[in-house]
Amino acid sequence: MKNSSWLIRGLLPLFGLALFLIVWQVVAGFYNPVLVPSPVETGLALFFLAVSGQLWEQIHLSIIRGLTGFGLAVVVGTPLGLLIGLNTIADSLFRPLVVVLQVTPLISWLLLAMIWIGFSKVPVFVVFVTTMPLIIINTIQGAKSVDRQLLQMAITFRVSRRRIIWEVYLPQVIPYLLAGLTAALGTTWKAVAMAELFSVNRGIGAGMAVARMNLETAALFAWTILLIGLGLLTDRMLTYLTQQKLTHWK
Amino acid sequence: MKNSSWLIRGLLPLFGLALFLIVWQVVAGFYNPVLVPSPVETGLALFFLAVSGQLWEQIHLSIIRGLTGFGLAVVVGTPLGLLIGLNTIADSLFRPLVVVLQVTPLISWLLLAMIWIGFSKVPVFVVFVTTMPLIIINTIQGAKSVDRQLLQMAITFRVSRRRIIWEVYLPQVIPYLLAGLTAALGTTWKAVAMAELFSVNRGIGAGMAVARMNLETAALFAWTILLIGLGLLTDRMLTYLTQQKLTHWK
Amino acid sequence: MIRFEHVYKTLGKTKVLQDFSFSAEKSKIICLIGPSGCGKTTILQLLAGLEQVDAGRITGTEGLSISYVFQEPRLLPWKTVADNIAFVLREVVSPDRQQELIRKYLTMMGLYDYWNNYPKALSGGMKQRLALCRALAFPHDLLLLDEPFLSLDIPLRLNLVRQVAGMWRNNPRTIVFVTHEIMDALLLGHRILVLSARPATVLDTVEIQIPLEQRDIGKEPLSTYYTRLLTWLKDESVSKADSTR
Amino acid sequence: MIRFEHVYKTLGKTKVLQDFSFSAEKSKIICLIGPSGCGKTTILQLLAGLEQVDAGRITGTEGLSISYVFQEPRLLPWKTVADNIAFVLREVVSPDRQQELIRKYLTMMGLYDYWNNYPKALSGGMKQRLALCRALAFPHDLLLLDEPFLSLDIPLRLNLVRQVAGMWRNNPRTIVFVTHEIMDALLLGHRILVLSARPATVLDTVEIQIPLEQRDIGKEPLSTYYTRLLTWLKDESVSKADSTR
Amino acid sequence: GIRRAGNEKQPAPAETAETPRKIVVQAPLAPATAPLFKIVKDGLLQGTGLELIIYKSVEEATARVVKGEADFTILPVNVAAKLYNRDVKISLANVSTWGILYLVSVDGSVKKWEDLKGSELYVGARGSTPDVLTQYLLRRSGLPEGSVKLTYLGSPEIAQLMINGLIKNAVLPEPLVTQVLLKNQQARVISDFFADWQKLEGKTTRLPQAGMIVRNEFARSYPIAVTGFQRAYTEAMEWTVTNPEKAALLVEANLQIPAPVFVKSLERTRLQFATGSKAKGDVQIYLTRLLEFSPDMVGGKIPDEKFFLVD
Ligand SMILES: Nc1ncnc2c1ncn2[C@@H]1O[C@H](COP(=O)(O)OP(=O)(O)OP(=O)(O)O)[C@@H](O)[C@H]1O
Ligand SMILES: Nc1ncnc2c1ncn2[C@@H]1O[C@H](COP(=O)(O)OP(=O)(O)OP(=O)(O)O)[C@@H](O)[C@H]1O
Ligand SMILES: [Mg+2]
Ligand SMILES: [Mg+2]
Repeated sequence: MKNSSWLIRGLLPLFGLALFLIVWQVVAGFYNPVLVPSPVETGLALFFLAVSGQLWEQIHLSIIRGLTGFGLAVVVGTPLGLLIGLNTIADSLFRPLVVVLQVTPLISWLLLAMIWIGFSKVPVFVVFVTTMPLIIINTIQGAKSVDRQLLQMAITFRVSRRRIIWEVYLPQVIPYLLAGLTAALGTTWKAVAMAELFSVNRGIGAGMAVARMNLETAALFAWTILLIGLGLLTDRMLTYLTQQKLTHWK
Repeated sequence: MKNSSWLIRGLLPLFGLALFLIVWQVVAGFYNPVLVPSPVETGLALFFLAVSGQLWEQIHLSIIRGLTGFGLAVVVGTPLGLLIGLNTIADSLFRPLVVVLQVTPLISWLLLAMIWIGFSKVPVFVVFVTTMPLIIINTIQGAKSVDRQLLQMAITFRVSRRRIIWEVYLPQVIPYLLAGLTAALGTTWKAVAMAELFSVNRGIGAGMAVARMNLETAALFAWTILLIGLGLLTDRMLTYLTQQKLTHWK
Repeated sequence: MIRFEHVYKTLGKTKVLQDFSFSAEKSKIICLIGPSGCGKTTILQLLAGLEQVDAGRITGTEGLSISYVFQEPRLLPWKTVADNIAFVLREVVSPDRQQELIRKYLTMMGLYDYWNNYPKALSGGMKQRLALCRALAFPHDLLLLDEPFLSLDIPLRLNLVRQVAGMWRNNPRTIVFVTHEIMDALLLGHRILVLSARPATVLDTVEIQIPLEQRDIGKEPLSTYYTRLLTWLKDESVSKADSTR
Repeated sequence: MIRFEHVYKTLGKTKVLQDFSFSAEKSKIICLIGPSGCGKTTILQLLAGLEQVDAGRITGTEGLSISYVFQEPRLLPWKTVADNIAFVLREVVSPDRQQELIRKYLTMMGLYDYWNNYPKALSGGMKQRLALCRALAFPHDLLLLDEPFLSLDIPLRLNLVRQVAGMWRNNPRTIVFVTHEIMDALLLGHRILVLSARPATVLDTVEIQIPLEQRDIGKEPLSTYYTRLLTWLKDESVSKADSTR
Repeated sequence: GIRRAGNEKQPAPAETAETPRKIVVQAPLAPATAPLFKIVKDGLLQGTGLELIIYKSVEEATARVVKGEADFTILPVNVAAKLYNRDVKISLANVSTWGILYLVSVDGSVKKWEDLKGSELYVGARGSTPDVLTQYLLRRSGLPEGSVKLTYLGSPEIAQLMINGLIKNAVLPEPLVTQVLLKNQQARVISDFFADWQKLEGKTTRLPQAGMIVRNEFARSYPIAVTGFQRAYTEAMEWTVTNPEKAALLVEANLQIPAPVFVKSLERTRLQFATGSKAKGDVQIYLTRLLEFSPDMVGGKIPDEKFFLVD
């Protein structure tokens, strides 16, 4: 049993990857590399980025920015989501705010962000603003799905409101929060790249902007693959962490 | 009781709105309208857009595009999420796909979308590609949180796999799905605007692109407000629908 | 003295209590016996303040520290056996005393070996016992017990009944005790209320003057009470069988 | 004939069954009595195929249609009372027959008036009865009952015991029945297994030859069986009290 | 008629006739597009339809070019060279835009490039023509890399910040320069890239910034149509330059650029038609400079003779 599950978890994705690369290579054959570079060309572009030293510098910056924005969103979004989920008044007051955060497009944010916080922090701001609603919405839904019987129990035994939130609400909100975090972390890298593309000189997004300008589609693909790698990496880490720490009692 | 809750639900948001408008007006006073137009100027811009007839035509298009992409994402994402949540093999195969969808930035998609599906469908595609991961991730988490005791019961009584999915899994996945749908619907309007801004000549996003080129910040804000209105409207509708239909047994 | 005065309570569309009155003397054990679905749990929820009356009033519960064994175990699945008890003790008892109480009650219930287990690893009866531990360990003025000995084997149940009686003798407080076991009611109750089917009315009030430690089920005079209660319940059974057919 | 042959089962780190064997005759009612946490529920889960043995084997359950009253009600909260029963009948019974069965069993359990209610509006005992309805309505060759009469008043319980006995007489099938009530075991069991504390072993096997319809608890010879069982359980209680102190 | 981008393009039917049924032209939201509206309005291409696609991003335009879905496309000259060097079968049909970039400042003390030393300069997208030309001019003005801090941002955002006085120095294209000058009284044009270019490269050279490319296959199949189109474009461009007010109305209707802004901006937008071969000299100098500066800007090498469409 354990053996075969290892095989499945290990080999299947590899097989999927191989299939994908073959299809890609075939498709690329039909187009000019300006439109669709082949996997080989993309690989070469990636290699050149790496040897030129650009790669590490840019990725490094983007990671810091992404994680800062994401971290802020978690720190602000989780309590806010709980508050909205628990309190009707907070719901009325903040719910529209969440929608505003979610719906306002980058262009409109850019203007305001530039005034308020200066350019260099725009990527952090954009990540914050795009990921926070995902966390808030999931936390709200989690808080609303809390078992009333357990709440009644805690109230009867006069457990303090603070501890009820930490020890009764939070553990039940966690699966929802996890969904929110997974979604938010995925979005983070995209948002960083987007914001960098618009506003700053360095980072993965800036690299993409240059590649795009020069019609170096292979480099653009290389950066995209880096982003995807980053996304997969953080997704795995999140999964690993949560399985270890958060849901061991299930 | 009922009276006061009505007051809270009705008046508080209005009060919040009023406060917001006042702050906005004051802030706008410090800046040139090209940077921060006042609420009044924005209102006027909105009015002109409305009388010029542009408004309805563009909004109409954006709504159709948004809802098409969102609808597709729901139809494809929900079963896919369930599948991944229920099946380890599907998890290994499709999980990376979800991350890819989530992490790949608009620029990279645009390139591919323009080749594969033609320009006019780019916004629908972009909405599909940005909202589907949100729905999938939430559905996965929902499927993983299903009560094992109820499953055992259904299996013992030899209920068919199809009915177990519909009648045991789905009702438990619904709160998670709702969080996913809420997040996705919010993101929909932003994604539509973004994609239109980059790729097509009509729709809200195209209106924003023109406003940006011409430095008509008031018009840009007006379009943003329309987007926010659209977001609030659909959010309310979703909340209403689900409270009526989906969670009446709680 | 706790009193229900002309209490009305509707849950959803079900009229559960209609003009319902009774009183429970301070520091005595009162037992509620009645058919399934008659409103016993509802009475406890009202006493605990978890539901509000529609009309009438409840007096004598103000400011009381309440401990409650719910009809379901209501354990926190993400906390270990010991932490489920510590959860309710944290704010009312010093850390040392917490450990002491947890040790004492887990031992009493035969759960000491499961200190670090999570509730999912407990059997049905063990969960029930843990819920009982939690309620007994929590310092209280009023104890609400909703079928606390469910899923327990007879000797264990009798043992626990004896333990509760002992605790009451050491430190008498008001206990409201819902059960379907006549034996448990006879062994623990100072006053036994026999309730009718919904809407609940008090069919009979049995006062038992014998001290708890002298009660013996096989012998007079307890066996006369037994017969009296059984008659009521048999009657009920007739009327019930009618209504359900 | 259902057989457990030298079955070993560990749950988590708890060795629940160690070299455990017993057999249940076809179309007879077998009762399991034993201390809380000894492994009764685990035995039923193994019979239902919801858990797999670690070693040893279980024979005689292949291809049987199994009906199960779990220790918890396990109702679907998003389905009404009637739909909770229809849920298990949908694929095995025609729509007309479904309605008929639902009507029959809800009436038997006194739940007919709650046809369209959701489970949250039921009391503890009513949920238990609904779970029993569902299991009885489902056509089965093997019926597993894990304390099915929990939270029910005595007359209702006796009534239901009689109903189950009647159903068995009309259509005999194998029933494995876990209970803590000696009375229920005596009224329903053809064979009663007395289990020891964990790891479970069979302490005593009581075969009762009296036909179900002739059993009367007050009278000989049933009362001799009562005494025999009680002795075992009392012994158990001693050993138990030792181990928990 | 004018076709909006976003409508599906049917593959052009293989035509054997001398003239195609219609010509597909791609153009950006920019001044060089104005003459095309005139062509459409007056039906200057007798007998042949003109389908005009307004594109929003260079990717969009290049995607169509590579897929062969547009016959003519207005593009920056260096992008045309990049496409050519990447084996896309196109030629440069004409050059129409000669310098629309300006150094603008609200800082009274800035009078020439050298005065920027030590200050911050805002430039549109990194790696684009404005960026590279700016760096070239800075270098030639004796300002080595690092002596002026370059910050990149979208051109419209730069304009907005400048109008509000939040930034001091910027490189902007028309018509944004006009917008800034209209809305911020302090803003002045410090330097005209075209003039600077002539100063550095010789009085007779010009700065070729945008032109039109043609699909080679189209040019081979319909030489007469190409000539006809070039002539019509020339006429329409001359009309635009001499009748800015009338052209502005067309632009306002089609591109939603306000008419007064367009009229004003045309003063600083050098619209002048030159066929590909006539512009060859200027283009080669321009591309050579770009190549020296950043090979990626032109696709790695100077395009050969065949890049220029023969008249
Ligand atoms: N998931 C699990 N993980 C670890 N141990 C378990 C698990 N489930 C049950 N156990 C242990 O197995 C033993 C037997 O459990 P089981 O539920 O079969 O008891 P039982 O005889 O049904 O008891 P009761 O009468 O209290 O319901 C118990 O000691 C319990 O602690
Ligand atoms: N949330 C609810 N909504 C509607 N009706 C309810 C609700 N909760 C309980 N009821 C109804 O109220 C009545 C009394 O319920 P209660 O739980 O008090 O009964 P009980 O005496 O505790 O029964 P049992 O012995 O079976 O636990 C029942 O008929 C039940 O159907
Ligand atoms: Mg109850
Ligand atoms: Mg059990």
